[in-house]
Amino acid sequence: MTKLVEKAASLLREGAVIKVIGYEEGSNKTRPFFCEKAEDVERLIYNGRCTNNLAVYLTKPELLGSGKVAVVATVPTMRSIAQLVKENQLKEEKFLLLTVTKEDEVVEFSGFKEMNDYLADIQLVIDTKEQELINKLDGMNREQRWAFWQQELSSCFKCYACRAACPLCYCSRCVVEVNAPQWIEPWASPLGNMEWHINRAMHLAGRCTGCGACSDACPLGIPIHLLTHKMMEDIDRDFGATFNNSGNVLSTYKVEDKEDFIR
Amino acid sequence: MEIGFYPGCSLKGTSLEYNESVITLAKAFDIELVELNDWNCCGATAAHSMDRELSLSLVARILALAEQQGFEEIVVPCASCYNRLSTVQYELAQDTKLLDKIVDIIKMPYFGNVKILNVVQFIEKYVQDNLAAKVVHPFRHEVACYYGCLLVRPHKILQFDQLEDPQSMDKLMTMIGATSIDWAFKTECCGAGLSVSRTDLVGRLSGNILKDADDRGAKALVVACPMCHSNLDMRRPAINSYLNKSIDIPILYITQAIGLAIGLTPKDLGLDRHFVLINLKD
Amino acid sequence: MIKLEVIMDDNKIEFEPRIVAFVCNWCTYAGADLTGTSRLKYASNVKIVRFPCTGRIDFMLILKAFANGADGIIVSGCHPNDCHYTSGNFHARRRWIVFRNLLNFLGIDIARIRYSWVSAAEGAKWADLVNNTVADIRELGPYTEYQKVANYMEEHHD
Amino acid sequence: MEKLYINKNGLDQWFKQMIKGGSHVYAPVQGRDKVDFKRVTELSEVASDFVQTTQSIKKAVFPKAESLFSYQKSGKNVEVQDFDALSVSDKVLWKIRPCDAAGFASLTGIFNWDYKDKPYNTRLEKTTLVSFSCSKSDSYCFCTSVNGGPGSTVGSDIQITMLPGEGALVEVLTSKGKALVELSADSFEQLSKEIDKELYLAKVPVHFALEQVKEKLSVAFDSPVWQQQSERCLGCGACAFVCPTCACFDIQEDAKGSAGRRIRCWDSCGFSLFTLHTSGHNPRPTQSTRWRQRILHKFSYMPERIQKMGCTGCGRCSRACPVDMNILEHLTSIAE
Amino acid sequence: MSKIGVFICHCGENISATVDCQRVAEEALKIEEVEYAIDYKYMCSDPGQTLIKQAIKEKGLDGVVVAACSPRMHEPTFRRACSEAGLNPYLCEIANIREHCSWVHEKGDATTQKAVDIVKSLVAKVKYNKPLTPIEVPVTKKALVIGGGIAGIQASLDIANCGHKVILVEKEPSIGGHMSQLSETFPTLDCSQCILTPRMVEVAQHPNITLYTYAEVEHLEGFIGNFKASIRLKAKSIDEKLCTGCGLCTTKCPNKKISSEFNAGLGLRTAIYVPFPQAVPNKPVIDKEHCTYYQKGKCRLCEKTCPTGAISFDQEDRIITEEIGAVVVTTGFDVLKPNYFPEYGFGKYKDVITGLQFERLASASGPTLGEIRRPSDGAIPKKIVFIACAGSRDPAKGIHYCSKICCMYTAKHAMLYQHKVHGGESYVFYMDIRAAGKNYDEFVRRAIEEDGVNYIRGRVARVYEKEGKLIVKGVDTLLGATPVEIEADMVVLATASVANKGAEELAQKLHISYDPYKFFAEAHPKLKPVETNTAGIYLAGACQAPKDIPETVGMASGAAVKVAALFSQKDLVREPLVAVVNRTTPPLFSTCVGCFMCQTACPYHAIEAEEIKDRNGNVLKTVAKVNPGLCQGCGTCVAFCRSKSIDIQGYSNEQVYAEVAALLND
Repeated sequence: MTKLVEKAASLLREGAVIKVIGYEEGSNKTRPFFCEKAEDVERLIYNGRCTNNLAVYLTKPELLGSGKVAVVATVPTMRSIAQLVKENQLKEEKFLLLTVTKEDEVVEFSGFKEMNDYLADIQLVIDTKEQELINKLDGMNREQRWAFWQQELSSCFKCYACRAACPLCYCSRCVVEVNAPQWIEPWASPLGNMEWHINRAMHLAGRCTGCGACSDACPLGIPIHLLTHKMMEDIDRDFGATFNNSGNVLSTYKVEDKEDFIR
Repeated sequence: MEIGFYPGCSLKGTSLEYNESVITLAKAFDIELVELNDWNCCGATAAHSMDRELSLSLVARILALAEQQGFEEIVVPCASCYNRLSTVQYELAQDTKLLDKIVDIIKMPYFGNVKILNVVQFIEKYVQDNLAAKVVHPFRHEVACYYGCLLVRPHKILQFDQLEDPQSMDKLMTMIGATSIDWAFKTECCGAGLSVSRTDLVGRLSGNILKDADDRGAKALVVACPMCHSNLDMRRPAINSYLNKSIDIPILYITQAIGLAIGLTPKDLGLDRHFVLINLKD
Repeated sequence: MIKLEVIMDDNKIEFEPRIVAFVCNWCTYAGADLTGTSRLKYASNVKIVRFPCTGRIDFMLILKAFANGADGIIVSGCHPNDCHYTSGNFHARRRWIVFRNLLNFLGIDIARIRYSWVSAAEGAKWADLVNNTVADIRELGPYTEYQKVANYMEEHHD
Repeated sequence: MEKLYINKNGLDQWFKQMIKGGSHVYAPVQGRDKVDFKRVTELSEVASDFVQTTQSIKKAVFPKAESLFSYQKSGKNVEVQDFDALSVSDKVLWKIRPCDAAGFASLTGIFNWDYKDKPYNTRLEKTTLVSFSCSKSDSYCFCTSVNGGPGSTVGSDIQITMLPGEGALVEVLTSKGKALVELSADSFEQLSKEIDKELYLAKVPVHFALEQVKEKLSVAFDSPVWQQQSERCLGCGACAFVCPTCACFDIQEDAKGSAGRRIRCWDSCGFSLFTLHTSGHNPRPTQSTRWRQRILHKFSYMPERIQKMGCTGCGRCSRACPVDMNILEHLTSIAE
Repeated sequence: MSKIGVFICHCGENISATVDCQRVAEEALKIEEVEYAIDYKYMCSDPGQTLIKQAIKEKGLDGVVVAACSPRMHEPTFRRACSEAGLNPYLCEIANIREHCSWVHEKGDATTQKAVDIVKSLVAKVKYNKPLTPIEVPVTKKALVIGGGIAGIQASLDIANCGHKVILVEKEPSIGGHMSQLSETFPTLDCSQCILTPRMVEVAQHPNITLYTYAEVEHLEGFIGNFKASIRLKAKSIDEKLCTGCGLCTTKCPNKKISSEFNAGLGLRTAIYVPFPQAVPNKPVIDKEHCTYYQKGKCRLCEKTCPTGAISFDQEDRIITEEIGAVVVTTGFDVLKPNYFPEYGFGKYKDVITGLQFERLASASGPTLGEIRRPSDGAIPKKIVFIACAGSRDPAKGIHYCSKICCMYTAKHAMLYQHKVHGGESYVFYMDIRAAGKNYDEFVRRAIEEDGVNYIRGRVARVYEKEGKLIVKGVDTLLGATPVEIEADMVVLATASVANKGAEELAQKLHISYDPYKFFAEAHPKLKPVETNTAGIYLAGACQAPKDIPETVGMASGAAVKVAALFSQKDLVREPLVAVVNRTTPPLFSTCVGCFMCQTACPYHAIEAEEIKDRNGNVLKTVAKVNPGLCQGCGTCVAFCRSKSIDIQGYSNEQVYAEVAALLND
């Protein structure tokens, strides 16, 4: 019986929370698990294979029900939570945040503040394969980049798994569903697909926490996370604003922002 | 730990004792000052008034060397060198065209990211914290801290201490038990540039400095610049003849004063190399 | 869509770029008015859309302009610190910095989007801006690359 | 039905003839990390070792987006151009799985239920389905639980079963299939002896009794099971879009100036907007109600209305799901 | 299906010379939903406008596009015409085919085609125009003036004299501000108090002015015309109704050694005190920090001596709230702190003083009753040095600006010194003499030529004491940079004017912006010098930048007029071109998800949070809401909104989208 299971069991038994959102073993992979009954706690697991970003569920009231909810948060999940807090999307009293250390110790956070402190000393590492791909693209000339992305994006069939899996895509009405005017072609087409992914990236500018849930979710394996991750790089470079110190790069400005391209 | 070290010509010549005292002091605090390999003159005295490109290139090369040899910081005890290095680094940072030109001249990569520390900054950063603990012979004397012109000016570039009424040395002196007097000539010119050509002027300028210190009861002058030191120390005859009285206030490098306080021997600190004898009675 | 073919089929006749200008009401629009009152002549390829402020200009409008067949785009407003609304142009500027990087990463030709500050007093600058942009875009040729994508329908290509 | 034998060279020749014949051939191709249908011109491009493609090939007859008609305005009068049947090309869908072929049968049911859909039927007519029986399967496969099987020929025009060595058994099932074989008749040989194809098929266990599931579902509308199963569902359309039988679509206008067209494009009952009314009311307000719709539609409504199963057990939805909504697992639990 | 009318103006020859207006009309008529199109020589003329009005009536138009000159010229004209014909004025758009077309292109098809395209795009836009009605915001006709210096006094009086109520808040026990500390004023040398005190009294007695001294603004909320201010009335420990201001208490107070703010630290006061004889109100307050009773719990001497029993130690701070319609900020300035001048020995040497302190020395009501005596030993300085630009225009001190008044008051000081100390020697070290102003330069000349003040152009490097003298080491740059050394008895620093201590905090309370020096920022450097970015809040005096008295008074009257203008109509009427956050049917209520990015972006603090509640008052969701009173319609928020939940009237997403599409498609 792992420490996590013990913790969850006590929380549920004492009624400290009404459910624990965590992970369970699935078919050939782990998956999110909403544990509501003490007798199910044994199913809770936590290991390196737990990759789903659970923060995505925290903005869905109908799932949370009324009462406190415990969340078993991975580092990416916590980063997303931090950002959601910045955007006034989460009520502190609603959640009990847990995480599990390498030593399988359960850490319980008194609140968002404490979670942020915990996060502060954890570096965001962009995995090397992805970095290579970004560098490769940077190395290409414009036409090649265009060809690459047309190739990739035209296969998109707009299932919006990327949107559904992203904790920061919590709008109750997404821009693609706005039809007066019809900003983005709602059907799958090279243009519509590209416009959608550009919007996705722009809307995540300075907000994306780099969890990669979008591309993990993409059934067609399109490397869409490159867009947001490249953008994170650029924003860091241009405004020194990482997800940690700035939620909304686009709604703030500095008088000295570079304008070498404006003539 | 190791830090880069740029002595400059003075410390290899007229001010050997400064060189010695800086290095011994650093050692006393387990810091290895590693002299830049293949360093060249910073072009302090004349170059920058004669040939801009030359003066920029000389320094650019020094900084490029430091980068090449993997130093993030270099200690530059000579106020004049410190001033030149900082100024050039600043100017190259302002003007990319100029930078390209200079890089093209020195034929070395240059990033301009080496941090340049004068001796006081060095002490504040690496010595200060453990200083109090190490003091064995508190330096119980009235001292006048003399900063001269190159250590704090131009403020825009150096961003070090208060332009008109610097305090950093005074603070350090009080830490080792000295009383630093309030006086008026802290940042007056000692006539460094004329050290050789117009000893009479040096006599006057340095004379006024010493006199005010003396009038206000200073028992020693503390400096952080080889030029100031040699003027105030070596040119004492000229000074005395100008004041037509003989003032025997000794001139110590800040590193020497601190060194004495933490119990380093006068020999290690090169005190024997001074013209004006140092016989401070406790 | 039809027009596009024409342009593509005979590149021999000089190609007339279609350019849209997104301008703010207080500086650039007024500047363009001044160009008029000073009777300065410039190319007629550029058509102006008026906004209260550059801060109002949605990045999607730029994509929409391309999708609808623009070969080039001008975005122009008040000089920094002159914004009628104090900071709209600063917000816009930051948005463009981010947006340009993204477009460039996607291989979209950002050379076709010209940003400029034109004040209400810079009638001449407006004329130059238009003429230079038209010249540059003429150099680059029609933006067929993008318009092909815009008019693509899978079923016809399967 | 005719059974023939074909050897490697024969296969090559035949394939060449298809291409020569001008048909667009679609077959599984190994991509960066997924196998998916692409248009091919060489047999060598076709992926050999895989269980299942990521997407089904339903887009051949039911494109992601297609124009139903287009119009051109001049001044104030309008000229409408109906769906252009001629623009549709002949297609061969090569190396689809029996479960895919079965999927076409379901789609046909849907697109001809009360109204005969012209674009769909036109495309289907021009498409020949060449299925390959399955020599291997994975834990997501459950065709045998939904009246299918690794060697089922339902929906196929031709089925090919690879034999040990280089040769293959070719079952020609329809006249369309016959026509395709005719393209290169001499590439085929008559069978020397009867071949028991079962020997070469994957063994796909039966996980649940379909009848039991149907029976349970008929009374499960208000069951809490939907809520339990769908809690983690993110409400994306991945499952629907990879599914060989999902046929939900949306109608959109594509108007640019004086020209325009009406477009039919894929949609999914899993999207919250799918049933949203203008009034703001949504008859399927939660993911659980949408999940219920998905299951009931496939296993109750379709069988009832068009006597076709809405699921062929290909397991694609489970493989594609970002949060591992495993349909097999869910159905099994319902059956119990 | 709308019915749009297009009216093409020839503008005499101005348009028709290069654009074929008739063809434009023909082409326009081909556009879908264009019901009527016609060209005419002068659309803006009466017959032209009549043409439009008739068409609106007869054809029942629901949209109008006038293709003519720039909207910046005649948009109002044509919109008025439309409304006179019963069409909502905001359903009229202007196609600019003159400035943007006929005037800038040669005659030809291309030019005409461009005109057509412009018309098309505006037709496309006008289809989506919505009828709008101007926003009317009710206005509370009461002004709040913060700061009782000359600026605040002037503003209050002007507003009050327009017949509006004014609340004047002053944090000190008396109004008067810095001006009351001054001795004489340049360039006329008339006594500051003589011209100020009458106005102070006027304020106190004005029926329209409520004066709160010893009070500070605690909090301000609301928007133009509808602010609510909470004001802290600090406990004076005096019952003002009973107090007659006889001043007995102050004579009895044992605690007499408190340095007097009014005398800039040169004089002393008691713990219960009236800042200065002419104070308004002329009633004492108890300074709790220095009062023996408050500190030690014993004494109460004042209480015993007070003939009317007006002392009440148990008084506590009160917070009152006032509803007001406009705010004038007149919090003034401060002088640079001593620690800025180590080289001048300020703080170290008693006889190095600031200009303000010199004012007190020179003032008849000052600690020396107007005699120039030096603080250290009360001796009369025989030699005095004035150092101008002490801090000002000195990047090393982080102050790049010119404090503007120092040149003048330094000249004044030198002059006063010469008048008061006969045979005294005065020196002024200066960088430049900035004496732009009526009779200003003459004044300086007088100081130099008639009163024989020695002006030395150069900076002072250091001041140090030696044998009882202040050695001033400087340089005379006009004599070839020769070093100058003066043995002075007293040194006066013309210290830079800086923003008031609390400036930043106050700005944040009021939601107004400020510059890097914490001076409050005007809305536009040239055209809106007294407005702030927050509608309804105005500035006057040195809180915006260093100023002299005439300028301050002028600015105060300016601000007062802005307030009076605002108060002069029944309601505040504003263009309805503002942003709006959408509202939809339940259960969504609005597509806004309340991320409030728009709030950070809005330069006008016009975006508020609105809680949507059910019948039982439970909060269902919190969404953004635009305050039309504050919104200026820049639309920056619109471009940010990810869910497109916020849109701006007059430039709505649908409008601009249609415009762009129409420009490019045929």
